[in-house]
Amino acid sequence: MFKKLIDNAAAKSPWLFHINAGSCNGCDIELVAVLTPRYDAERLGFKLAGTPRHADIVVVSGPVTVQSKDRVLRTIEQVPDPKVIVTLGSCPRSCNVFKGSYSVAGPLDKYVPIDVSIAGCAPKPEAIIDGLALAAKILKEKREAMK
Amino acid sequence: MEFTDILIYAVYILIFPGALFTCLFGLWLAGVDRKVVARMQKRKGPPISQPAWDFLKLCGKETVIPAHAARGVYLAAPYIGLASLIVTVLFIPLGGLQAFSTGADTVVILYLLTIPTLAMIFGGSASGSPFAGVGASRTMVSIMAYELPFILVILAVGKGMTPDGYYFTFSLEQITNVQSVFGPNIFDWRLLPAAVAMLLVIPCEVGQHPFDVGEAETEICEGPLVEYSGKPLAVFKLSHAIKMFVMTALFCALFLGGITTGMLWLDVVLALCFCTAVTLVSMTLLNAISARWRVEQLFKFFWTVVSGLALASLLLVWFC
Amino acid sequence: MLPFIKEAVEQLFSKPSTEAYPAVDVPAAPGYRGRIVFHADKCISCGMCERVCAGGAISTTSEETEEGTLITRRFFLGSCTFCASCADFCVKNAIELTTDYHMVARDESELVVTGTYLKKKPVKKAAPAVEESACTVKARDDGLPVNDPNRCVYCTLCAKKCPAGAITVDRKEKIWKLDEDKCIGCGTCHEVCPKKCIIM
Amino acid sequence: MTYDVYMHFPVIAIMTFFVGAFIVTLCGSKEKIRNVVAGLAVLIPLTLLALLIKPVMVDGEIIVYWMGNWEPVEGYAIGIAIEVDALSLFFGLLVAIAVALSGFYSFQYIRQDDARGSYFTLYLMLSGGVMGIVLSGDLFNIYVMLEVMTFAAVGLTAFRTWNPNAREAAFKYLTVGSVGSTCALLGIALVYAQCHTLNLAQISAILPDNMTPTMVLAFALLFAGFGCKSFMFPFHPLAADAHGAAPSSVSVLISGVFTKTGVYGIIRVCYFLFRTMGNEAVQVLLIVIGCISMFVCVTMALNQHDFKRLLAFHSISQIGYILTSLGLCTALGVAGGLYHAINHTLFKGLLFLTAGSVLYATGTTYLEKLGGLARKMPKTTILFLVGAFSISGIPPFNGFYSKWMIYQATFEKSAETGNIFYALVTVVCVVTSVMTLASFVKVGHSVFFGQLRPELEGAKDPPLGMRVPMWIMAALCAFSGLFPNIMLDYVIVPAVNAVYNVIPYIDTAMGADYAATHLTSYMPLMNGQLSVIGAWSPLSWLLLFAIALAAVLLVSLLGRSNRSVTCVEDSKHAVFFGGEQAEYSHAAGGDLFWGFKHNLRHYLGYMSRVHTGVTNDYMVWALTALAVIIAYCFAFI
Repeated sequence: MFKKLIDNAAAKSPWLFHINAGSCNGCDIELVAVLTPRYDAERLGFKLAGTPRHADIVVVSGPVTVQSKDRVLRTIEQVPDPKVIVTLGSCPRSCNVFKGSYSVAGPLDKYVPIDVSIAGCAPKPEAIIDGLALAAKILKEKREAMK
Repeated sequence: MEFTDILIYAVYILIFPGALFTCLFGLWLAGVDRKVVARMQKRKGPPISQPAWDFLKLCGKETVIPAHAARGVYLAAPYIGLASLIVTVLFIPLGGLQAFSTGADTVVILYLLTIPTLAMIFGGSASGSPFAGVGASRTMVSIMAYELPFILVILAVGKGMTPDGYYFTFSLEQITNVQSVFGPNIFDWRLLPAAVAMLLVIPCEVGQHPFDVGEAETEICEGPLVEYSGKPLAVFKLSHAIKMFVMTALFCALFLGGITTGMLWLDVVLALCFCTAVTLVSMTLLNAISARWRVEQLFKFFWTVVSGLALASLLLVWFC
Repeated sequence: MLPFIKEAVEQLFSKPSTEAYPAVDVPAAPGYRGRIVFHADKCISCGMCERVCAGGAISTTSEETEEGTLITRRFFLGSCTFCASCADFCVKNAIELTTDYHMVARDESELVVTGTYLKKKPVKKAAPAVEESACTVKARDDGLPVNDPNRCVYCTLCAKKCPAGAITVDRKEKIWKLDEDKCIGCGTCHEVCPKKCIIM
Repeated sequence: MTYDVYMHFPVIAIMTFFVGAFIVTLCGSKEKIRNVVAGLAVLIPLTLLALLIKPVMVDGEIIVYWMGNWEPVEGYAIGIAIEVDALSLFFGLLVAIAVALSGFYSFQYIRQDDARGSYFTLYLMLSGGVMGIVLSGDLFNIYVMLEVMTFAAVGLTAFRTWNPNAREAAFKYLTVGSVGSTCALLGIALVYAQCHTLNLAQISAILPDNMTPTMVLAFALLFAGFGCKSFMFPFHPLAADAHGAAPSSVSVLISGVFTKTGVYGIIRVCYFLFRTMGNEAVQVLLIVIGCISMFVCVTMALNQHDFKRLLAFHSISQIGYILTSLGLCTALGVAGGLYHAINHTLFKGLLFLTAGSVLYATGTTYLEKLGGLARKMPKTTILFLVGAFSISGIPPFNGFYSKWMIYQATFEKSAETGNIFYALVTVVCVVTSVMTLASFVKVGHSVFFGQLRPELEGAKDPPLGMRVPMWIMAALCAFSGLFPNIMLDYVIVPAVNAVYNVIPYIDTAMGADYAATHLTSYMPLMNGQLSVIGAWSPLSWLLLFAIALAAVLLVSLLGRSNRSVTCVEDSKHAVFFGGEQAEYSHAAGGDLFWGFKHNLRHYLGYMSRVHTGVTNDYMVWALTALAVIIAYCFAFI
């Protein structure tokens, strides 16, 4: 019974850790907009965590620049299981307009498997909520698969 | 000791008002706090059960122990903090229901309340993270900040004046008894500044928003908790919720005690309602309307304004 | 402090301004550029969209069949900046950006919009005719551009790129006009013309 | 065991130390024999004094031993007396425990030093001197022992002669300490001129009735003299230097034992010889000095960067607690002060020994050069935490109980007198207590937690010989915190009774009815009843805590634990550093408590400017203090 409760809890309280991997700030602003009174992601249990150790969902924005690559990967690794990696906007998914730049090491899926991608440049807050809800669902699946 | 006595004590310690009830009520208070903050900010807010879900979720997470950590202290700290909080609850009279009359002493509670914070400080600094070091340092400064007004409040309440004359006591039981005869302390105008000071001490001791310099998640990655994950973190979050209950219950015992209806269970329910109300007034309102303070602002505020209020109360009680 | 407290307490007893989003769908504002829809039947395979795409989201694959070339255009939303250049440049309005913003995927394929159409094999004879008509216009002496109406598809790109605004193109009437007073003879139109029909 | 047998115990206890010191010197460099002799020399007095607990503490007997059987004739005591009442035995036991544990610790600890032969000679001389002071019944004898003790302590402070700080500290100690000794000698001379006797009991019987100006001066001089020995404010700066520079095992004695002789002297002078304690001016003097000592020294301690200097300032701060509590002149106050005295010896001894272990393992006590030792020295860390929690008054350790008694006593005193001053003393005590906690958080974080310095990889726990004395001290800390009733019944209450009831002491020494004939207007200074206005029962708390902890742990172990542990430092198990590769970055020592220091920067800056470290300045302080105390005594007594 407890296991089931805990599994359910995994979907009900996903905490985010947001990494800016060289983003133009557009997606970052939209992510913050999700926490504003109008969208209020907290009503679904989402919360921004201050450290990767507390996080369930890692939200990456930006095309993963050469400078940020190691840091992003290290931070993602520090998140305890079960974890879900979400790409916010087009950049981490495909490098977008920065494709082919000498200073870009992305896209992110070269290094880690991406669980959810949210498209948009920048995505609308509603789309972000959609994506996070999907991530929470995946989180529950991963939690159930543990042990 | 009879078997039934042991049973009653077991119920006291483990169920009501001990471990189980404390945890549940603490989580409820935390949930109410989050909900009402959200509503005050014109948001819908999370369901009241949200802290409970957070707790359960953290229980199911992996516990990563940093390679640098002093493992024993790192893992033991949260559990020691939680257990000492639960025991502290047993010492605070709750609407006339006092599980263990021995040890119901304001000074003892003042010291017992530092144990959970201390557990967090040492647990955090055992993790070996520099953020935790800064967080531990800041948390210690906030302890230093609130301790001065806190003891002044305790002395002001401890020396109350009744129509018969003075009384001097550190015993919560006696404070409650006096109030049941002469009405709650909060209606005594001389103790009003002390009550306001106490309302400001509560969020600082709990580590609630404007005064959560030690756990600032945006500046120092939640300070002492930065490396914690999984169950130990869950226990810390639970302790934080229980602290709200302990502090508000202490406030009720000091300022809102002695209101009796004749039925014990009704008194207890009433006391719990008071606890919730105090949470809303002292923590939620401040949380909703203010941004986090800098650590030196906090220290200055507590050693000047809040201590001044408490001292004013002490002087009023002494000389009026 | 007091005004803040007043505000907080007032809000406590008023309706929250939160949208009930996942439960109630909220339409995007008009003019929102969301998911791309590709009307494959309208495409004339001018390749404009692929050229102007900033994010490199559009790719084309072709397959030779008996009836002609089977052309598949693939729009990868995960690489799209939703700038609408492609739609803008499409002569045939074959590309459309809708207001649908639900673009969330677990798998890459969910973010791909494709459209396939058959490009019939051109009639063999027509080809030389085009070659011939290449010579119909001669370059002017004063160095200003001249348009070859036989090859021009009236894509308006020259008009858009002209720094002086000297060129006006009417797609419907198929008129290409140069304001000689404005033209500075920079040659941008010549450079950008996809059909290389502007001669200088 | 009859009186005839155990009446010899105190004198044997004192002599064992001196004889031991002599034999140790003869042993030369034969380490084994030397250790055996020194071990016996510290164990025998402990055993003898422990045997005296039953007759003195429980049965309330007072032992008088006349050296050479020179008993008083016709009401005049000519011979030298050794007189042991509960108060003397209380301090004697304190000394014996600290000396024995620290002595055993030294066997291993000073292996790293040269000149090991003279160490134990001086060590046993120091112990003998202290023991002589607390057990003596003769004022001049006390002075002689005071000098023996001081010079042995100076020698031991300069024991590490390669360390220039040690030499400097010893010099400061010598000069400022001699002010104290001189004051005491002058005071004794004046008393002798007035009373024509040096026997404590006889002076106490005939002195209080004739407080002439000469006696006021004698009182002021003796007060300042013993105050100097207890390093109270403003004699405190040399204590910091001396404790910091001496070997840790000696610091235990200087801070835990040596300063207690000053406290003992002040009790004897104020409560016993002159009985001026009933005078409110003397109470205020003692309380104000105590409060200033505790607050100034704790803020100085927060500023320190050296583990041992920090501990040294804390000793004075704790002495401040003891003096404040004694100055209240109530039964609860005296009990709290004495309880704190024994607790201070235990926890400060423990802390100095852990500091010694850190020094032994790493070669430094500088806070900025240490860090992360908890992984290398787990046992020392636990011992340190016990000591730190005890001194900061974290329940249920012993520091809490005595501090709690002091709070009760001060608040109760303010209730009795209706004076708000005493309530503010309570506030100062609590604030000092929380600052003590803060400075030990600083030490814990800087030395034992945080990141391990790369160069400390090789550090490891000290050998068993050093750990056992520390464990015993830790166990005593826990014991006296958890069983305060046993401590109160068997140790504190008899000592408190001895403080406020002087008649038996006089009568035992001088013959029955001596007090009644000479002390015509005798009134006990205070009510002997211990009354408390709150409640605290550490044992029941511990029981509840254990149950709650068990319940919490049980629930947490029910679920499957999925811990991820490794000693390999891969990126998952590295600390979060904002995504950067973890590098050495340990916020420690002076970097902590910025918000606090920033707000008090003017005060703290002033304090560190004033503590110049120049011997001349400290001499000026000492002489000013002496002048102020004399003037105060003439003005108000």
